[in-house]
Amino acid sequence: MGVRILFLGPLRDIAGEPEREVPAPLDWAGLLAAVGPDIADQLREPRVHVACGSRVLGDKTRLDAREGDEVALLPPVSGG
Amino acid sequence: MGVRILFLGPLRDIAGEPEREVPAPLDWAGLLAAVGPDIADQLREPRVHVACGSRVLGDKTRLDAREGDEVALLPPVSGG
Amino acid sequence: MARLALSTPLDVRLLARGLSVGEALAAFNAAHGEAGGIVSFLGKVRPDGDVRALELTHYEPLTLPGMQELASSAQARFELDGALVWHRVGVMVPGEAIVMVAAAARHRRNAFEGADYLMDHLKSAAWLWKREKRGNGWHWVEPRGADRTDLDRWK
Amino acid sequence: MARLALSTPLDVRLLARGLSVGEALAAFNAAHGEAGGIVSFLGKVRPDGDVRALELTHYEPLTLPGMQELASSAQARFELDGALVWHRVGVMVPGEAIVMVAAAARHRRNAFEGADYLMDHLKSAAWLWKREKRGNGWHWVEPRGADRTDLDRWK
Repeated sequence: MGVRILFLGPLRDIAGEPEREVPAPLDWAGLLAAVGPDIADQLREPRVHVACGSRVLGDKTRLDAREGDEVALLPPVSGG
Repeated sequence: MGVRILFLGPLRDIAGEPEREVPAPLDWAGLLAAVGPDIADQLREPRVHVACGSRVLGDKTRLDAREGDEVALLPPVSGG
Repeated sequence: MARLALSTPLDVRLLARGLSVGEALAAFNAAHGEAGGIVSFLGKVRPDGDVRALELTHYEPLTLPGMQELASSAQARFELDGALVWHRVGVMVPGEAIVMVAAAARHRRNAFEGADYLMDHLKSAAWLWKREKRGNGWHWVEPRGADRTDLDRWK
Repeated sequence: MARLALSTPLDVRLLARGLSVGEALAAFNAAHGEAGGIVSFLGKVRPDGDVRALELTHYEPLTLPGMQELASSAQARFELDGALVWHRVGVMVPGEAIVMVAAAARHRRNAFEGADYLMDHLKSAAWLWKREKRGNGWHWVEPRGADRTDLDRWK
């Protein structure tokens, strides 16, 4: 089943799809390679966060997603 | 019918009555004499206001109440 | 829910009996459909120590006109779409509503400040006198220093 | 009016459908009978220019837990008796409610600050993404600089 990457908010439009399945394991370099250059550029911005297994990573470059994990890419929020 | 003096809030308890009728006309000195020494002391405090004919007087010492006027003595408020 | 008829943009009332806060907010919301933000404040009698009841007295020729002027000044100052300013008079028991204000504005900061301003002024600048019934009888409530300080924030 | 059952002291919800603001405030008021002051904020879709609809998306595993943490932190910081934090998700049209918060406290200053704090954080620190449908299609809403500044007030 690999790792499921979720594109939230505007990243969904850039990705052209809400989610993508990639092989496990997945680290930061693997993530940047898997999402394509446009999303990778976004991910390098400090205001874009990454969650793995329902937890927002304090340091996203230490991503270590395993088989079955969900990795959510979180652009800046705009609620209320 | 003279002038009706109204005692608002805690002044009512000091006066021992909600209102009092006195002969017209009524000026500041007349008011102080009409209400008794305890209320007169209160009236001299800057935070106690006087209204005449539904208007709060900017300078209460210039009170000039005529026949039929209502003079309201307004202690500090405590609403909300 | 029965729909209250509110006057717009300002609805200012002295109420001799209880108020339904849910209906008031629902009606205010309906009356200001284009507002981006609505802030309401509800003040209630607190069951403090041995307070059994609270009485608010007013002076008819001054109190309501003063509240209407206050609502107008809040509307102008904070560019409110509308305001609701309701105050109870008479005797109330703990848990009962004493005052309700609401402010509708395009942006939330204005709605918050409008409601805050209305309350600070009702507390220390409306012609209302409050006394409390405790175990040993009725006592007039002195204006608090904090209310004075709150009012000075708007000067 | 049918009485909503609220959880106390904190009632935090993501709503897929419309909310009744009157019922929410009435229930919150009933749930906090001993509070001296209750402040509510209601945010609605503004009929701005050619905005026809607005969509809010969330991320299930983060959004609601984050709102629950926010409510807890507001409760602790402002000594609230309770808080209500409701946010719509999905598609809304102008005039519809997007968000409602309420804060109950012993004193009104705490209730005002609690509601204000909740809104500032929902605006810029909750896991929600907003897009607007205009005449020429859907557009994602960028976070506003003002929201960022509002948030910094609490640091």
